[in-house]
Amino acid sequence: MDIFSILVSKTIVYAIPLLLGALAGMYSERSGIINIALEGIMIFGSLFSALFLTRGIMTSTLGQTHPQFVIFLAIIVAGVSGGLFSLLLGFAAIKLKANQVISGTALNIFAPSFAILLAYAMISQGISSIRLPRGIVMNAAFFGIDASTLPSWLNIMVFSNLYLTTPISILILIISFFVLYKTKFGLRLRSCGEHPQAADSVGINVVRMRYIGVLISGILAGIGGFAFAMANGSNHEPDVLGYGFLALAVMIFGNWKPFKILVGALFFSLFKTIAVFAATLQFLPTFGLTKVDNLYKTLPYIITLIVLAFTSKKSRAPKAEGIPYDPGQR
Amino acid sequence: NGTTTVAPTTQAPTTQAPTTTPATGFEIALVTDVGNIDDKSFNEGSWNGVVQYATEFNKTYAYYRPTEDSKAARIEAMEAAINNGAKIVVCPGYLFEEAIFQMQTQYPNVYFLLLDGQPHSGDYNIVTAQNTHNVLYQEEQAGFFAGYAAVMEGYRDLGFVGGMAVPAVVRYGYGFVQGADYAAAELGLSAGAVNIKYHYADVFWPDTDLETKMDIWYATGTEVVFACGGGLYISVVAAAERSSNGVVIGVDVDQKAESDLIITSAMKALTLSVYEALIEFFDAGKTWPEALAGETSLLGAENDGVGLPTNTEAWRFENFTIAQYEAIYQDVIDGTAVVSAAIDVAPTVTLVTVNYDA
Amino acid sequence: MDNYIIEMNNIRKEFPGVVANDDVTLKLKKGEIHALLGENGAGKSTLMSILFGLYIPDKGEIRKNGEVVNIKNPNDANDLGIGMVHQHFKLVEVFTVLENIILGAEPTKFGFLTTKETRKKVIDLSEKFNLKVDIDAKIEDISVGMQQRVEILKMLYRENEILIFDEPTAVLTPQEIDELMKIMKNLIKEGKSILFISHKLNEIMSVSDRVTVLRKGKGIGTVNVKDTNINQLSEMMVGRKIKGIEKEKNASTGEIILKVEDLVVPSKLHKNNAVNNVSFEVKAGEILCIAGIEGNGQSELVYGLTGLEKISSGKVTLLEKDITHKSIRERNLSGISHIPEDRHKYGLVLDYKLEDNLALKKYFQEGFQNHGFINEDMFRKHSERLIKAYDIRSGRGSTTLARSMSGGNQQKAIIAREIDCDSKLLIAVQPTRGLDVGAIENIHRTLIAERNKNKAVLLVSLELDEVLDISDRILVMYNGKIVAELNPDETSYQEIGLFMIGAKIQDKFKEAEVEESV
Amino acid sequence: MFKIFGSSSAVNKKKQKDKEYAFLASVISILVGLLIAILLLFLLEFAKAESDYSKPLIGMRNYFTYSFTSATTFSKIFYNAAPLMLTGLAVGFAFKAGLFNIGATGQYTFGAFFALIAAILWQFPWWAALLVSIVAGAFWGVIPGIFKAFFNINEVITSIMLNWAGLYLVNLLFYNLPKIHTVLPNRTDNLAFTNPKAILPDFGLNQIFNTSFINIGIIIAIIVAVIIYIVLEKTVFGFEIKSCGLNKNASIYAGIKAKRTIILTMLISGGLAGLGGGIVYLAGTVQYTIESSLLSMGFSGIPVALLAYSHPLAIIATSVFIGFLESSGSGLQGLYSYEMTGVILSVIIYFSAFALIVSHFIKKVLKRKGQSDGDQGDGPVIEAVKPETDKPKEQLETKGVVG
Ligand SMILES: Nc1ncnc2c1ncn2[C@@H]1O[C@H](COP(=O)(O)OP(=O)(O)OP(=O)(O)O)[C@@H](O)[C@H]1O
Ligand SMILES: Nc1ncnc2c1ncn2[C@@H]1O[C@H](COP(=O)(O)OP(=O)(O)OP(=O)(O)O)[C@@H](O)[C@H]1O
Ligand SMILES: [Mg+2]
Ligand SMILES: [Mg+2]
Repeated sequence: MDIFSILVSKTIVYAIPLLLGALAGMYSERSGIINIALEGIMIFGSLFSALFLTRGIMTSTLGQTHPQFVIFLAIIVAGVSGGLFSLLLGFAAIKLKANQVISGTALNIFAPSFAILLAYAMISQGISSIRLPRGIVMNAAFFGIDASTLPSWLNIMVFSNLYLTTPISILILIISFFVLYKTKFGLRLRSCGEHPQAADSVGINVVRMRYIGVLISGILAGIGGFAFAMANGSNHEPDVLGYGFLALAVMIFGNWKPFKILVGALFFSLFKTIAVFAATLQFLPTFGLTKVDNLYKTLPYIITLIVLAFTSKKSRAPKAEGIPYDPGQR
Repeated sequence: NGTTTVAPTTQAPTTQAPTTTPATGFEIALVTDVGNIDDKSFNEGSWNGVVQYATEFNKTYAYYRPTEDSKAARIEAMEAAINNGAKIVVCPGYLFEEAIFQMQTQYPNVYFLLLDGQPHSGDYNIVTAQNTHNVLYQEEQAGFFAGYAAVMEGYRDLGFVGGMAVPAVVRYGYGFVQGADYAAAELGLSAGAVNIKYHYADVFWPDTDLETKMDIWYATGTEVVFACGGGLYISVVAAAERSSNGVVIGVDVDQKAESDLIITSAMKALTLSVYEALIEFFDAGKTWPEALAGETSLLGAENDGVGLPTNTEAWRFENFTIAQYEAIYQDVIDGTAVVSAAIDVAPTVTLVTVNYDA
Repeated sequence: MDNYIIEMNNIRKEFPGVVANDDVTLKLKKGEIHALLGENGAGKSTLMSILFGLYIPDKGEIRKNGEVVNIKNPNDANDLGIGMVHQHFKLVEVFTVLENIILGAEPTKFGFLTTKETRKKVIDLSEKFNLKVDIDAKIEDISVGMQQRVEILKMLYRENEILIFDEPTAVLTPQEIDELMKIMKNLIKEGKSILFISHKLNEIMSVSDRVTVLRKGKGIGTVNVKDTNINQLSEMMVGRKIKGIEKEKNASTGEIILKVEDLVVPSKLHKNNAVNNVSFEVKAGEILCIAGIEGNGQSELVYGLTGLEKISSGKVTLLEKDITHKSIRERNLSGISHIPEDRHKYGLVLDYKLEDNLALKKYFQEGFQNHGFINEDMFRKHSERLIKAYDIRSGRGSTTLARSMSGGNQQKAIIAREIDCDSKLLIAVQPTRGLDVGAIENIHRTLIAERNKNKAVLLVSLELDEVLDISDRILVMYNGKIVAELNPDETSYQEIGLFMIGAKIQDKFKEAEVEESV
Repeated sequence: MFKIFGSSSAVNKKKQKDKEYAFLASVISILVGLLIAILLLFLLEFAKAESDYSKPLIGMRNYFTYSFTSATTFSKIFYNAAPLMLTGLAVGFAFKAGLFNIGATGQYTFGAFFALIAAILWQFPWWAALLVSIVAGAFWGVIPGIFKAFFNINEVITSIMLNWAGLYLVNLLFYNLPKIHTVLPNRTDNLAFTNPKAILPDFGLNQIFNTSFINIGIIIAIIVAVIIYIVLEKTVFGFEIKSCGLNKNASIYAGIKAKRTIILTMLISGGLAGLGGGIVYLAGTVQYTIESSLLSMGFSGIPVALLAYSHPLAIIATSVFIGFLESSGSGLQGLYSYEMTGVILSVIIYFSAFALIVSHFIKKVLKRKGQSDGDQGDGPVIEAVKPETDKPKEQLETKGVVG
């Protein structure tokens, strides 16, 4: 029972960064800008929020008295830093009309080295791992519930991995749905990703919309990075272990649609968790292999591939995605 | 008695990128093993020793990171250090054995401190030149004490997580198993009463998969896990904190500060040994004194090289007493309790059942 | 002194390498339909784009009701009540009609879309001007005609008073064209003023009050329609007299080159078939023309014949050889040349040099390559020859990038390449699309010459003039089926039009249907 | 410089001009990159508690002199360059066909590990082991090609997935082939002892210069680069690859088997990356150790290709240049941490990402100087970085499905 609870809570906690990352990708691609820089942006977000938490704030009285409030501030820091960083992509891709995939790749190469370097500068030469403060989990006590009164499976499932980022990203998901399909902004954003000339001809400022798209993308990815940092445990190396790229896959998997993206994120996260479980509990065959967990670790990736293969027919990317907007072009 | 020794509590390496220009150079150099300086393991431990000495006696110091994990790159890094004015080069880890074998003859008036290894050309015929001093640690003893303590404390479901199956880690692990078995015998437990889950994580740093694995271990009855490999203890501690009643055993240095759940730490005098070696080196006028030149010192129970922390705030056992600990410590010294240092085969145990692929 | 609602004075606009508009002046009276006439590339779209704020003029001023206005973007234009139906529709395919109409002028409450009133307003408008649209359909699912009506509704919805139509009739059937003309007259009655771009003189004569003619970016002059005639206009437009092509009939009933039996090609857009049990033959020495409204399966038919798309059933025989399941290359080699409908998508590798593009169908043959290595001299010789033979004009001859060539010359290059293959069957899909009168003439001559060389020519065209001018036999396609076989000398615009919109089906094709349904 | 690499046809002034622009653009990007990097060093000083502004300058001096201080540091340039060149070619070659092979790292890992299997388990000589590495890399590279060709799934996603899958598979193999790590549990045995003839020949040069970084890897890499150049520019296959990259539809229309071309391209691309892995691990220096994160070498190929605009011969130059920057990284040590190299590199790359714009800019400037060559703006003939205005979407699009 507890095992199952762990499975669930782990699946959720690792789905969150994927969800945020994929939603981030969705915003920029819906505006017509391919954002392959998610990885780098997430790294940035995780870096600055983690630094923010460690550099005094958390040890301050405020941190002691209202840890979750400080976490909230950290989320904002993550968003802002991610957003600012993403503007580099925006500048290259929108203003300079550079190849979007390549500019994004550049940011991906830039982020990790810079992160380590900054960590060195901020903490100390040679120290890149940032120690996240404890007590950032929203445990039962936080909700004024006495954990002992709960059945342990429930306690584990709900509270063992509940961070502030989880409810917030659920909120972001729902808001995103409405923004995208129910608001003027969403309509305009999508039109820029589908047919910028059309948008322009009805007086929509494509360049501005695309900047906004990229900016939102950066903000969400930044928060996603922070979500990863928290899921990743109390000690954070400024790195998101390829989750940015996985988020990209999840986005495509989710067909650039908010709730499908949620499904994709959970799906992937579930298999990733199962892989670890399989190796540990050996409820799956070992085929007489040593370290068979390495085999199971490939599962999430292989399965995602297979699913993509089957869903590819239906998948439909924003039409103008990846093409710099040039008003002259008919 | 040889108990309340070893090493300051771990703290983030107190390093500053030295601001002296290389004109004067950096006198003390450390070349990192695989992984970075903050690996919470060999690099960090020995670096702390360097920093501790250099700041105390204000010497210039710096560390160098090889560009790749190869003998050639290590040599390149050492040469870079030497060109930057290094008088002594500290090399943490057996991976330096072949590199130093070459360098010690190539640079006869540069001095080398090799931790956890002895120079050879790859054929394992040890040749230690006069400008080299080696330090080996009897991790198996430290692990032995940890395993013994855990069982004596009353734990029956144990876990061991090693960073990688590298000699030092394996010695810790096998020692841990032997200690548990020894205690089981002493308590007259029935065969199979004590279970040990045994696993190498393949990382020396926190890892999400490992953390999940630990969650499961604790959820499936494991009471205490010996987290043996650099920073990976962080994942173990995180899992323990989530679990209802899991605890952790730290490694290398007294990690009590890291978490209240770290009931003890299997320590070896890494930082201290570096610190002391440097004192010897400089006191002898920037050369190895007779006693150390071309020698290998083996740090174990005899010379307080290994042990558990016994200072009151670190001693978090309830049933297992310091007296019991000192007794077993003595037994190990005088050989009543034999701890095998072999790493090629798993230790033969009588009572505990070990799952080596958990 | 009449009152002009819009005056564009001495407009100049330059693009890299081209002067699109050179000191052009255009004055629009309130309540008139003002036609803008000119060959391709004459600068019509550019001039209108300037009025609509898509381009900023390099020189010149724009006045509305006498005072100078400064239009920096479509918003400004919109605020001045200027709206435009673009030559290439500017509609978002995955959006619904309604979404497209409100886009950019969305009614909202607290940023949330509120479509209720809008819906009503749009429906009212479409009834008032009888612009029939399916308001909740996605653009990608509706006909070109309806898409155009959506564009018009976009303007009306924004209550624009000055309406620009850029080549609105190019994509319409005669019936739809008449419909559009009525609508335009209606709009005038409602007090709107219209600017109307077209190549088609008869249309201009029929609706517009005045005409301004552009040639090579220069304003040639403005005339009242009632004081002029088609010949004068065409002369103004082209700068010389154009003589129609006289195609001497050749009564060759040569052997059958292409035989198509019960061809079925699935559609990419919808689930039912794009081409549905089509059978016909093309004989040597004839130009068989497939007429029809865009999107009735002509393109898919050709894709099926050339192998660009898989067919689900049927048989294609070329020179007694069954090529139904042959690869594209095998088909080409066994005697098919293909002038594709989209020269940029299929016809050319825009970033290849002209010589490479000209070798695209030959590069793998002995001489062009030996042992897998490319023979550059051969490429060069070959392209020099074709450039000369077909008078392909370009900046740097063989080494010009196709991208930088003019539409007309790009097309010439393709035609040269295809005809040079000397295949028995030449499939030409809208070979004159978007080209000017001179170029069109030229291409028509080439096609007829091919026919006279006893080749079989399968021509797919939307332009009825073209169809009637040069074909020997006409098949009309509607909704994936052939609905009529006509003789160009015995039919008329109107008749073809009726078949095109499916109002009529010839009996023999009806029977075919019955049989198949039994 | 790029003139030498000038395109096939004899008198193609325009193309050459563009190449000059392209070259200038690269140079400018690099210079700007370096400038910013130095600025960054100062900023870091500024951020520090006790700043010492001489440090960045000394650092930079060391950085640029280091590689010329000894035979070791000098040969290191080419030691680094060889695998960079091959992974760069892998990426660049795919770019030419409009594919973005971000999976080079996975293919590299495969090549590396199977080269070692061949060397240690099968006792192959070096050249045979290299062939094995090519096959292994090609195998892992072709899979994204197949997915792209038959399911139309974007190769970027597929290769990202396969990078990780590949890493874990290699780890699995490692553990289940105990004979390749008999000495130490987590690293393959030293070739010098298990199979010296599998080590790339160095003609005794390492002896003479007392280093370990000299081997024929760089020569092999250069030869391969030239071959790739010939394939792309002089052969029918290359013609087909490029035309598929530039306009897939037109290629299909012309009878080119696009699916086949895509698959072959990825096959070759993967093979190149695999060879890169082989060359590194058969150098007799590094041993393969259990990895828990992707090897960076595969990714390093991307900037190499970008800076070279995917031109095979230019890749020789850029890989040597980046090899130099990397080996120089050690020159910063003591003063700066090794990661500084990464920062300098990535800044350069960020600028090279829109080098095209720079080249347009240069073009304008030169034009104003009256060297007009009238043409409606089409950039240098560079697939990798041409802005994608009205260009076939096959070019580097990152999306699940081509419409
Ligand atoms: N975006 C552009 N960039 C460069 N040149 C352009 C652009 N748009 C138009 N031109 C040039 O301006 C000239 C006028 O183009 P325009 O589209 O206005 O002609 P047109 O009269 O509308 O032709 P058509 O009848 O085909 O629509 C063309 O010759 C073309 O070369
Ligand atoms: N974006 C552009 N840049 C440069 N020249 C252009 C551009 N678009 C069109 N042209 C040139 O404009 C001239 C005709 O313009 P136009 O676009 O009308 O050609 P077209 O093929 O008839 O297009 P359309 O389908 O709009 O009629 C050709 O010389 C074409 O090369
Ligand atoms: Mg036009
Ligand atoms: Mg046109």
